[in-house]
Amino acid sequence: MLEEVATSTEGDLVINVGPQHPATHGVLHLVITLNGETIKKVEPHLGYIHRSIEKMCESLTYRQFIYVTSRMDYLSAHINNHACALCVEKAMQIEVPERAQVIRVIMDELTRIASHELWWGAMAMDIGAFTPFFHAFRERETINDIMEETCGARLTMNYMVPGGVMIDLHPDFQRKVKEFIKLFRSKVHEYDELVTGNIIFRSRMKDVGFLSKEDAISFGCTGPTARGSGVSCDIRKLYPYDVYNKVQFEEVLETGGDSLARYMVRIREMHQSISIIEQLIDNIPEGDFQAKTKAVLKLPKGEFYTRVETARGELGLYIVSEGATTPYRIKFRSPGFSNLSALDTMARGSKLGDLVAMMGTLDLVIPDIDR
Amino acid sequence: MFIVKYIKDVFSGIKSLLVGMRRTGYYFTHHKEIITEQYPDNRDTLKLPERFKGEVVMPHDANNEHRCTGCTACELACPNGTIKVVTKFDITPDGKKKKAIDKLVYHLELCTMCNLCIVACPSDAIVMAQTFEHSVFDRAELTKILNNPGSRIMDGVE
Amino acid sequence: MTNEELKTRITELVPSAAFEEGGEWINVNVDPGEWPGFARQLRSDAGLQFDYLFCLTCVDWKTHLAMVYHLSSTLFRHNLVVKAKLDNHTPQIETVSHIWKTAELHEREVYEMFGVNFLNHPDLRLLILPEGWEGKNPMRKDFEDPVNMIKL
Amino acid sequence: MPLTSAFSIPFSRFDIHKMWSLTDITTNIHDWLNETFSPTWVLIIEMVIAGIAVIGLFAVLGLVLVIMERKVSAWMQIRLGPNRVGPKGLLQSLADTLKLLVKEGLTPGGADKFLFNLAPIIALVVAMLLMAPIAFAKDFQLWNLNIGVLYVSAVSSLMVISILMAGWSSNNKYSLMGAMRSGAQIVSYELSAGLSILTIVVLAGSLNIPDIIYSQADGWWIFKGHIPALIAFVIFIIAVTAETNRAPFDLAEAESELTAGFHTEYSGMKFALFFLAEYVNVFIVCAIGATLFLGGWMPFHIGNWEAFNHVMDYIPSSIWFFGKTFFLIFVIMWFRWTFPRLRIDQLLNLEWKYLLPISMFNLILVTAIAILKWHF
Repeated sequence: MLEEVATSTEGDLVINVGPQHPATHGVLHLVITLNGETIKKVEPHLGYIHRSIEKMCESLTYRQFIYVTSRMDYLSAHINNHACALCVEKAMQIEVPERAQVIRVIMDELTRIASHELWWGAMAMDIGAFTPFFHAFRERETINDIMEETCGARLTMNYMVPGGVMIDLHPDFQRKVKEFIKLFRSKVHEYDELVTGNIIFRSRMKDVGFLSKEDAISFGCTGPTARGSGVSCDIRKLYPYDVYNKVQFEEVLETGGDSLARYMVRIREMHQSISIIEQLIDNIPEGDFQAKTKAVLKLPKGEFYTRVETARGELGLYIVSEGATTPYRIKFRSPGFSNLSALDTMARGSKLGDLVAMMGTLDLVIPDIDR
Repeated sequence: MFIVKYIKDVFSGIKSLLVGMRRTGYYFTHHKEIITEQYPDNRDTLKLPERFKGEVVMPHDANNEHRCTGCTACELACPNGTIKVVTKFDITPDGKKKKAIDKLVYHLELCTMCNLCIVACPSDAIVMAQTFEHSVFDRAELTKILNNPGSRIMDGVE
Repeated sequence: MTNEELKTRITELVPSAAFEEGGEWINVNVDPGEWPGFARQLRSDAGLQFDYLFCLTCVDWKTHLAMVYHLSSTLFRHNLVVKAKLDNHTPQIETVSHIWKTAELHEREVYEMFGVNFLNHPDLRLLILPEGWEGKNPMRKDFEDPVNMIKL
Repeated sequence: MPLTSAFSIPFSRFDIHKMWSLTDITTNIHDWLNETFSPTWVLIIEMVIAGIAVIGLFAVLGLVLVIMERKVSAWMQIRLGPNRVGPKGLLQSLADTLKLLVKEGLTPGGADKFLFNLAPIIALVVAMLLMAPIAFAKDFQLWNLNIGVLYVSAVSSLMVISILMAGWSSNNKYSLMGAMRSGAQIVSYELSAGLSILTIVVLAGSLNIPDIIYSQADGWWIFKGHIPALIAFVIFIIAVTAETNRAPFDLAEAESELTAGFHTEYSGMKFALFFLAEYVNVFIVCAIGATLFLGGWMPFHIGNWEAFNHVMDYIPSSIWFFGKTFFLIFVIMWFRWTFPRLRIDQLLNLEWKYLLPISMFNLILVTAIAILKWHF
């Protein structure tokens, strides 16, 4: 039956989801071939928000190019900046003070929670439940306030610099983060009540958008998308950077491979992030927040590759340096771009309503895909 | 047993729905949980953190003096070409020529509030202000000259 | 496998492979003609099993183009960088999208940004650039766009 | 009722006749018109009065329900909701209506213009027709039809025609898919809605709405009819939520999938008519639910609590009716702002695998109860 649907072209209905569509959360354009309600093919058309960040970076110095990466995956802005700082430090062999490392990891994990909160609300909205969106934003706003107090901005912080962080923590930072952890713990059961346990939600998610382990690897899926299929790919565990090798946390793995598994991975990851923050927040060592660096950074000639774990998966940063103050070529291996390529395989044969659920659990951020 | 499972499914499903309804019902009746901020009304009480990056400004003291030496460090640090330093030569009382700023042109419309210029400034002449309501009717109004007319450099700042 | 073991194994597979020193991972330079067979062996060889292509890109060196493939194995956790020099004027190389499915979208991106022609690619069309794009490939070093590119 | 008898049993248990009634007013008006005008004119004048009353009720209901929905949703979402126009934002929906009135009503180029413009009017007319047999208060009804319940379920199924018409004529694939979904959905869910209505018809032994209400003078059917009546009530609420295309069954307009479904291409007043018709439909199905299961305008009585029952009798019947109806509307809104949306195949599974078998079995049970006179 399914093969019949997949091969016949009669009665095909081609609809455009996007570039302006409530489900795409941005300017993603999907051309969908349908047979009735059944999806035969999903074809992404990109480029509506392409700013050619890679080309832009070629004319910016190693201090300047970091701020641009906040605009890629704007929900993991800290982690993108972290990747850039790490790559420059690795190339120039800058020793980062431990205080800066701990601050960076705390900020990364706060960002990850904020990103997952937004994903949770937005995905519930895709499925048709509007209320969780506002409940998620209540906790997310608290994180944004903390960020604003220390970094001076809510979304595109530009806080990480080569050698450490730009400015020391705000005196209230530790207290506020502890308050947030308390708030999060007191509200997190609502997520289960409103969405996770709901029978309508579970039946919308179960066995929808199946992605096998082999496909997940072959499509280069990373982050919660791949971990939902049982692929161990957490860069924080495999190639620890900064103080990730000093904290105890668990790499969340689910074996279902369906939308529900990907959903559960993210929900459980929030708890892991909270636990990482709890371990670090009382143990921020005293010392410098920034290593002494030269005013003008010049990377040695060569090629440098850094991998970090953003909220969406593995972000790779490939710098080709010719020994100048600006990079010769920069490539951002963004997690969203690879995750998106799996959408067609996942969606074939399911209903149009499922597509929204799959896109929700892929957690697509369009500027991250387009760059 | 098929029938038992069927009935169990129905009841557990209804229970999960009622749990959700209890949660929304709780918020429906507990209005103190409301988190809405009535933004334009709370302007007077709205307090932004002192580190908030809203706009680059150049503070002047009571004698209309600033700390900018015109070294163009900020201009070089800026990734977007937001800042343009126009220098002139002042004649100091003892007859020497001294470099000073004529105008420090700041293009707010190009600024991404990345804070790199503030970090780069060796004499702390520019800081970030906590303003955020930047909308104007004419784009030209966003191009600002940061130093006040007739201002001069503070004594002792090199 | 350690880097040394990888080197010996790869030399066995492709005798003409040239290794580049420096960097944390082994860099192998291969001839574009040898690449399809080499790629298949990298994927299927029992001791290598490079099943995860985590980055595929191209670098414009003005005199030539260089395809860069970053490979990893989720089983053995070893990494490898494969490079292939391409001609500047008519760059073409065999696709690897049937070996690593992620390459399909990445190759389309490289195709429009650098103009590399991927032979036997199932669906080589513009992905990011608007339909009917004429002119040069934007990520090439000689690309000029006086309207949209602001020189600082 | 003679005065003496009322005094002889001062706290009669089910003395509904003492309740304040609108009959006197309507009879007085009718008599006065008959004295003044010829019978033909009387009929015409009465029709005009009824028409104005319905349109007025329509407009007021639309405004009230929209503001109610917005406030309910806001409070559930820890927001304030509309609070700018009028006292506490109560006039917000009036401002919205004004905005929609002055907006341009676009007709897309490729649309079937006649059907496109006809569809919202049909939606409105259907909603208006449904008003006729509803008893808004004691003895206050536009048209006392002896098959009132049947009339309502028959006319309400015409709603799907306007949706199909809108979806087809818009020349938009989203609209078409929304309309097709809606067609499948409404046709299916009418079955279980009809079956659960039938359970009450079986218990009450009449299709006439006042008869059904009077049969609940000694207790509402939801209490008298044991558990089967309760099951029928739950199924009725689920089915009418689906029939009126409300979340979690709003597949016809599922905005994250189909942008706005069948009314994607509608704007201005044409859109407002669909919007209004949706809310009036919600009101009507809730009114029917209140009438059948919760006793319509019948006050709430508890066994032998004479004093309590007496106090209840003094609350006007229209307040009872609207109170119950708005409670049901609130429940339906509560559903909407809590639950995610179902998928189309799950929607149909729910109907054909769960609701329909349960309601059929339930109907048999109720029939047995009615025949054996097991109900109270």
